[in-house]
Amino acid sequence: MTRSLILGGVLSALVLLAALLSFIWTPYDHTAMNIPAKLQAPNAIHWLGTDHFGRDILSMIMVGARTSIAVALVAVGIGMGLGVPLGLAAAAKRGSWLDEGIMRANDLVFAFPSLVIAILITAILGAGAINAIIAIGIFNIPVFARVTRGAALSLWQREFILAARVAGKGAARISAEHILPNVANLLIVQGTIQFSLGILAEAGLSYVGLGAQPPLPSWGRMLADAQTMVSLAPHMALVPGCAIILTVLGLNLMGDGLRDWLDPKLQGGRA
Amino acid sequence: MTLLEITNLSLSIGAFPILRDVSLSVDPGEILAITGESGSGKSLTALTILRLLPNCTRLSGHLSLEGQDLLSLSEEQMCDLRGRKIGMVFQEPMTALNPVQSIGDQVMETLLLHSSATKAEAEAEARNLLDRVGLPAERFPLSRYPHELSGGQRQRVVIAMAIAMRPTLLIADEPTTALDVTTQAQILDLLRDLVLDYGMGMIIITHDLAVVADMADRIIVMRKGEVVETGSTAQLLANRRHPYTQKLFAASNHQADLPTAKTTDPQDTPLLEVRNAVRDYPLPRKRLFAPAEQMRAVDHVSFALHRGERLGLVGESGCGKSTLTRAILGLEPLQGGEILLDGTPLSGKGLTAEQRRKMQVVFQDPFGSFNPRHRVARLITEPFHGVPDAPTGQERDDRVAEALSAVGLNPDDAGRYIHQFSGGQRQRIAIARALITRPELILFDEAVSALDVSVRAQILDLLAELCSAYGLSYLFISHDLHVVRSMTDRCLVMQKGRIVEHGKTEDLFATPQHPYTTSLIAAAPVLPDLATGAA
Amino acid sequence: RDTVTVALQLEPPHLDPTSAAAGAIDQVLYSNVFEGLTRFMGDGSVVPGLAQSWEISEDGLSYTFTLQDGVTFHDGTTMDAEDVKFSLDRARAEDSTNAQKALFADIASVDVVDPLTVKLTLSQANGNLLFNLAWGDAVIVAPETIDTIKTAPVGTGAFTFTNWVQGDRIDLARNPDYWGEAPALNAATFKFISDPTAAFAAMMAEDIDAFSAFPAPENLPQFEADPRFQVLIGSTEGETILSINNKQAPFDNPKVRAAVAHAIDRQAIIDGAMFGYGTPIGTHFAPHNPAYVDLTGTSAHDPEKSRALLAEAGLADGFTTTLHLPPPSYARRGGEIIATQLAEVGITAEIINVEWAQWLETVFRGKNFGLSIVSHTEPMDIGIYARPDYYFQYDNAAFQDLMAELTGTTDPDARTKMLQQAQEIIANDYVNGYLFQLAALSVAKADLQGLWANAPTQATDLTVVSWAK
Amino acid sequence: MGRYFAKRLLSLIVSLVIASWVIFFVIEIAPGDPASFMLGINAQPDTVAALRSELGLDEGKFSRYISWFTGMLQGDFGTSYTYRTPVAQMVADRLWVSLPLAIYALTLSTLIALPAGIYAASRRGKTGDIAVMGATQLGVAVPNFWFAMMLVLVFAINLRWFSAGGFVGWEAGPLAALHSLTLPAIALALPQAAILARVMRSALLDILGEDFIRTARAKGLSQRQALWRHGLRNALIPVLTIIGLQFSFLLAGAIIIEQVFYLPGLGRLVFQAISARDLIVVESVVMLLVFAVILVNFLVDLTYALVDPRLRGRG
Ligand SMILES: Nc1ncnc2c1ncn2[C@@H]1O[C@H](COP(=O)(O)OP(=O)(O)OP(=O)(O)O)[C@@H](O)[C@H]1O
Ligand SMILES: Nc1ncnc2c1ncn2[C@@H]1O[C@H](COP(=O)(O)OP(=O)(O)OP(=O)(O)O)[C@@H](O)[C@H]1O
Ligand SMILES: [Mg+2]
Ligand SMILES: [Mg+2]
Repeated sequence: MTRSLILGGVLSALVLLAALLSFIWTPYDHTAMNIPAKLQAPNAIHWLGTDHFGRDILSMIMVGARTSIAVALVAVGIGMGLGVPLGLAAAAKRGSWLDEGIMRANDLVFAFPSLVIAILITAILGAGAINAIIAIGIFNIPVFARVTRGAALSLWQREFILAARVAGKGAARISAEHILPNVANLLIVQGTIQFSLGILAEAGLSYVGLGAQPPLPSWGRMLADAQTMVSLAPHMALVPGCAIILTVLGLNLMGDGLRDWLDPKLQGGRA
Repeated sequence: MTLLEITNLSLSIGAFPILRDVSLSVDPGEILAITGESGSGKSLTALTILRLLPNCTRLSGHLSLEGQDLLSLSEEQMCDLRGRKIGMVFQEPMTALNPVQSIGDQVMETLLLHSSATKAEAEAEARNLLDRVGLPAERFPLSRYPHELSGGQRQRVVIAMAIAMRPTLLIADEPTTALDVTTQAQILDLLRDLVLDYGMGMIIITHDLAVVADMADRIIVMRKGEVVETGSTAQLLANRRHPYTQKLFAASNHQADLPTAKTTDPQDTPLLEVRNAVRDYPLPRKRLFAPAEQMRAVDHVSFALHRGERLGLVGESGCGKSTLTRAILGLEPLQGGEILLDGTPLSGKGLTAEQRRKMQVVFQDPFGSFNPRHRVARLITEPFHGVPDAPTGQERDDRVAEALSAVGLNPDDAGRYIHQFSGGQRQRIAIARALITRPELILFDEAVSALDVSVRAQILDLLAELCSAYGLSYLFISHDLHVVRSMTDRCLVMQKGRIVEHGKTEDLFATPQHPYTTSLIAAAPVLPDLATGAA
Repeated sequence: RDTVTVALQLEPPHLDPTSAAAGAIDQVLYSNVFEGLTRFMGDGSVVPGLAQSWEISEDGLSYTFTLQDGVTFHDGTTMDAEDVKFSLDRARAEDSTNAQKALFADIASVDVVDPLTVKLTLSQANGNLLFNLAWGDAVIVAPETIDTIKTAPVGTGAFTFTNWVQGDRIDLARNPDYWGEAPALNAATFKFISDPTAAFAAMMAEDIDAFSAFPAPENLPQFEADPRFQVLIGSTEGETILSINNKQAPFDNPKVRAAVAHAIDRQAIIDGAMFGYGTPIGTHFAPHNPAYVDLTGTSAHDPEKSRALLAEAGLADGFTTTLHLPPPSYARRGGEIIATQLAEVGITAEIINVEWAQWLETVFRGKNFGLSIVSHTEPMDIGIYARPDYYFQYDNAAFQDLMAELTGTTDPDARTKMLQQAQEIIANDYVNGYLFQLAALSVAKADLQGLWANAPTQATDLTVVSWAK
Repeated sequence: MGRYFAKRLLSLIVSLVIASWVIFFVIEIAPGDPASFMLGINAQPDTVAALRSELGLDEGKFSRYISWFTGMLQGDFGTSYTYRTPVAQMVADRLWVSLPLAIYALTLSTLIALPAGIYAASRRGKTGDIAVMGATQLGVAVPNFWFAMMLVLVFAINLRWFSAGGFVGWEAGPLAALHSLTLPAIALALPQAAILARVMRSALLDILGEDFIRTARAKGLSQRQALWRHGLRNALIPVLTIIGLQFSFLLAGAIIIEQVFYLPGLGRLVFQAISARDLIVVESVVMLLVFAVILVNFLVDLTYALVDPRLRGRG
């Protein structure tokens, strides 16, 4: 276990815990407005202060963690769910039109400016968490397809694949039985990274008003709400900002740590 | 005066002792060979001399070059020494050169670094050096890049770099292991000539005793970080005092006790018959709409293998041996000809389950041929896939146990993972996997090439045992003539995709007909007959 | 100093106030570059503009305008009756793309009497005509330059258009040949800053001298506390309402609409969404208008009553509807508050944030909504309640008759009476939830004088703006 | 080389054609109508219809696609619905902000990242490495818009070293122009620099483990010399790839930053155009951005060949 894995794991676990806890308990109802008590700095009653509607920021952060995690998780799920099979197929049929087609389509998706497309998607489908998921998920597909294909291609060169082919196993079966388990580590690592990018992307989309819609709290929207009030109530920007930073930091550290931990090549290479 | 003097050198990396009390010396003009099995500390001894060790090493003992204490030198002084006084040639020519720099620049770099030569002078000298190592100007201008050279040619560039400053000591760590026999012979000749020409001292590290015997003035045998025996070549070859040395030489010269082949009736349907097989690979198009050109990897190959027969296939790297194997296994389509297994032709869509049951394969790489995520039981039962009457449950377990026992492993090993086994054990598992369907024919594609001599000897013995126990027929593919000679009844010689010669193994080795076969046999280093000197 | 940089939130799409919804265009050009026959003053009164004076016939069907003498367009050509006729005919033509074509609906013909006299004949008397002609959509344009008006506007105003860096700013310069009183400023720049945070930062960093219609009311106390700045608080013509789809069940039941109205706590919305800026309204009428009646009591905050009304309407368990919110923060923030307030009486309002284009498509044109929040910024627009096809689909024959009668009435007292009656009808019918009158909030350097505090129309009149010594 | 080039060119063209399809038809299904948007809520239906026909919106989708696409081939991107100016000119104007900003940010990020990455790699596992890597982890985690907010708060509002946003224009002189782009460039560059530094470091470390580095050391090069002479150029390929990606991202992805600093850049143009349903502008700009990305990738691929002789020989 590396230091970064532990630190990252602890940070991520804290965020996850806060999100889970919010299902059964938050200090206050995160939607309850109390306009006379608005913009309070952190104090004994509201540990992280209140927002411009007098809502309890701690409660909103906790429920917001749920939103961030859910959006990013499902988006990564979409990316993996579609990208990994595509990558496996491309690698299995290396050099074929299928491979070529998948890779070119990947390049094409990469070529589209992601934020512009996200904005377009929400212009077409309307703003909302689901559409944010779609927008983020779409751009996760080529990432996973590419990573999977790259790793799978080198695995296909290995002799144990040859052995499986000698046993008469087809490409699909080999991909499922031999390739997938051996790229799993890589996918887990990439998954954590995409997960953290998803959280950033959700925050960005919500910040421009295209992510989760009220009353569902979202860190990005909290930042958007806070933006005109930075000099008035800095905690409104600092608290969600730090929540995002710590979560992303935690996930990235965990991803790095996992990579070192899971990759035998680097094992022992640490001073 | 001795050139290099090492006394009581000990080295540990982290908590692990690697070298223990190693002492050796090299005189000018002398070739010292260090030999021993994999992991015995040969390379680290060489790296210690250059002081290019990994981090966290602890070093003790005495190390001096031309009377100068190397261990007391600062890193800067060592940098000055490396390349100027000590040249080094590493094993892997494919990766030892910077891929983005021309060979000329890389050779010149040593010169520019250690002398006050101008660029033009360095260029001229680099040219000389390349000429000297056998890379003439007309075919190998300085502007060539490493990827444009073959492995042997790259190794020559590395050698040119190492001798650029006429170092007093040249260290060559397995300089030819990655090369073909014929290329190996050329490189070894080159090194020997250089030592003679320049009066350098040389340390050559190799696990190939035949090379050792051929090259060295003196030999050091290492085991587990210790020097077990040292002496002049003639003396050491004759005496072999230490039991380990004896074992090593015995293993190198190992003759498996192959049961005599059943005489086969040539009128029988051959177990495997290859008729005019052709395999083309499309080359990348030269121009966008130019027709794709073909690379013919297997060129009208025909042969037959009868029941009970052990057929060898030798040839240089890249001549098409593996391609042919894959075609026989139905993994690659043929562009011409056909392959019959027990009289029935293989269809284009791969083998039927019955054909697969009859024919199994063992690959070269003991580390790459198993899925690291599966347990041994699952790994070795993989050939049962799609076999209609594959055993299940208890019967399957029994078959696993039987196969493991047959290759000398414990049936309990079925529950372990592959990383828990050594290379030799892995190759046993690979053989167990091939045996589990009780096949009639096994293909061995370089099945022992990656193994240490002593392990190799064990595996060869195992094969011989299996031959007598099961009456195996196999196709044994290797570039190692010595092994093919001891393991087969009949032999094919392949060059550039064609079978250039075939015949009874003994006849073929004794009286080669084709010039290619002759050159192959000539290039292969052989251990001198040791029988006389055996104590 | 004789230059000023004024920031605005919205950049005009192009510079022809007579062929687009003109808000952003008027903000830059109204009275500065373009002028009409009449014009609004900062207090909302309508005074002579290019028309020096006018005469109205007894029956109210013909208006004869005498134009100012010696007026030239910025390209040097003179402005005369022909130009007026051209401008008005263009605006009311069959294929006109004037966004407020309805303003000219009652004009039957425009005739040139002599170069400085023009006569408008109406098809029916219209007491609003002078007011209508003061709109930015009715300014006088030069026929010679009409083809390039969208990028290089040529008007008669005190400033000439000099440069437009799209996405960034528009520059104006003093018109040396202005017919009226010369402005104090030599040049002016309008900068477009849509992001409220950026607006605050730009003002604080003194990158700009003034911000007209400052988008973030929460920052105003900071400007007020800062001696470098002054905050101008006035009124606009923007009635901010919770519009209700009167044709959609259950809102077709007046009791349900009343329940919605009583569920709303206006003060909380004004405090929460507008940080206290805004005047509560109880009907669709600007409080600063003399004819305004305070009807806030009709829809006072009373959740008990609201729940009772819902029960009476057979919706004791509440119901679910949609709340479409366009981008402005009054709508987005107000919507969040209203959704919680409605939730208290059992109405679940699902918030759907939309862009303006979507809002126009789904809410305004498609009438596919339950509730929405929008500020109706057109002056004197109570007439929209007489249009049954208008998006909130209020269809009341009595109200429609009243409006028709109002249009034909010119007597001020009679008009006031009718307007008050109209206000009461819609308030009592709970057509929409009436929230507050949008405040005009501007921030400027402390020594900048003459900016309009109120916004009777969307304009930034620079003709009287100057720096204090 | 020629074949490599031709093949890449062909796939580039195919990509562009497909992209134009996707863009056009995706954008066309967005609900909303530029004409009604322009005319606002008091407009009468006949006015909207008149404007629609004036804008050419009443033609069929397909014929509009054809005229848009053929127009583009001739360098004519059409005329904006709302602005009524040629799209090409609008884009050109915006590029004068976006392009310098992207280049500025990229330069900053490269100047920060490469030395940081090299430093960290050369001090692998030591305090310097850990510090740099910690900083980059933080840099990756900070949302750039949040960072931008903080920059404005500190440097524009409190310290007043920079203006809070806006672009003075190149006519104000290159120094003044760059000065006004500095905060946005920093906001964009730092997160990118963090990523780039990490890539630089790991690429270098990968290379430093290669056999040829050991060969170089055996020649007598010091660790540092080996890193500079043999490590850097080999590590450049992954670094170039990331730089290429970042450049494309900076060109289009600066929307939020352009918003925070109210810069008249390309991103904001698209943003405004989408909300005004100025479809032709959206289509053309997105197309242009896609083209830019594909072109940048193409150029990056060509530079690979400059860096790596192994790629030159192909075909
Ligand atoms: N960087 C390292 N860190 C830790 N242990 C190492 C390192 N390099 C080598 N060793 C260990 O030191 C021992 C000797 O290694 P060395 O490379 O000298 O063997 P060798 O005799 O050259 O073997 P081979 O013939 O396989 O090259 C081995 O057990 C090896 O595992
Ligand atoms: N998939 C492929 N595509 C194109 N060419 C190939 C492919 N596989 C092998 N070749 C070429 O076919 C020739 C024969 O290769 P093959 O692997 O059969 O050689 P080999 O005799 O087994 O060599 P080695 O002893 O190194 O294993 C070589 O020149 C090789 O480069
Ligand atoms: Mg070694
Ligand atoms: Mg082979």
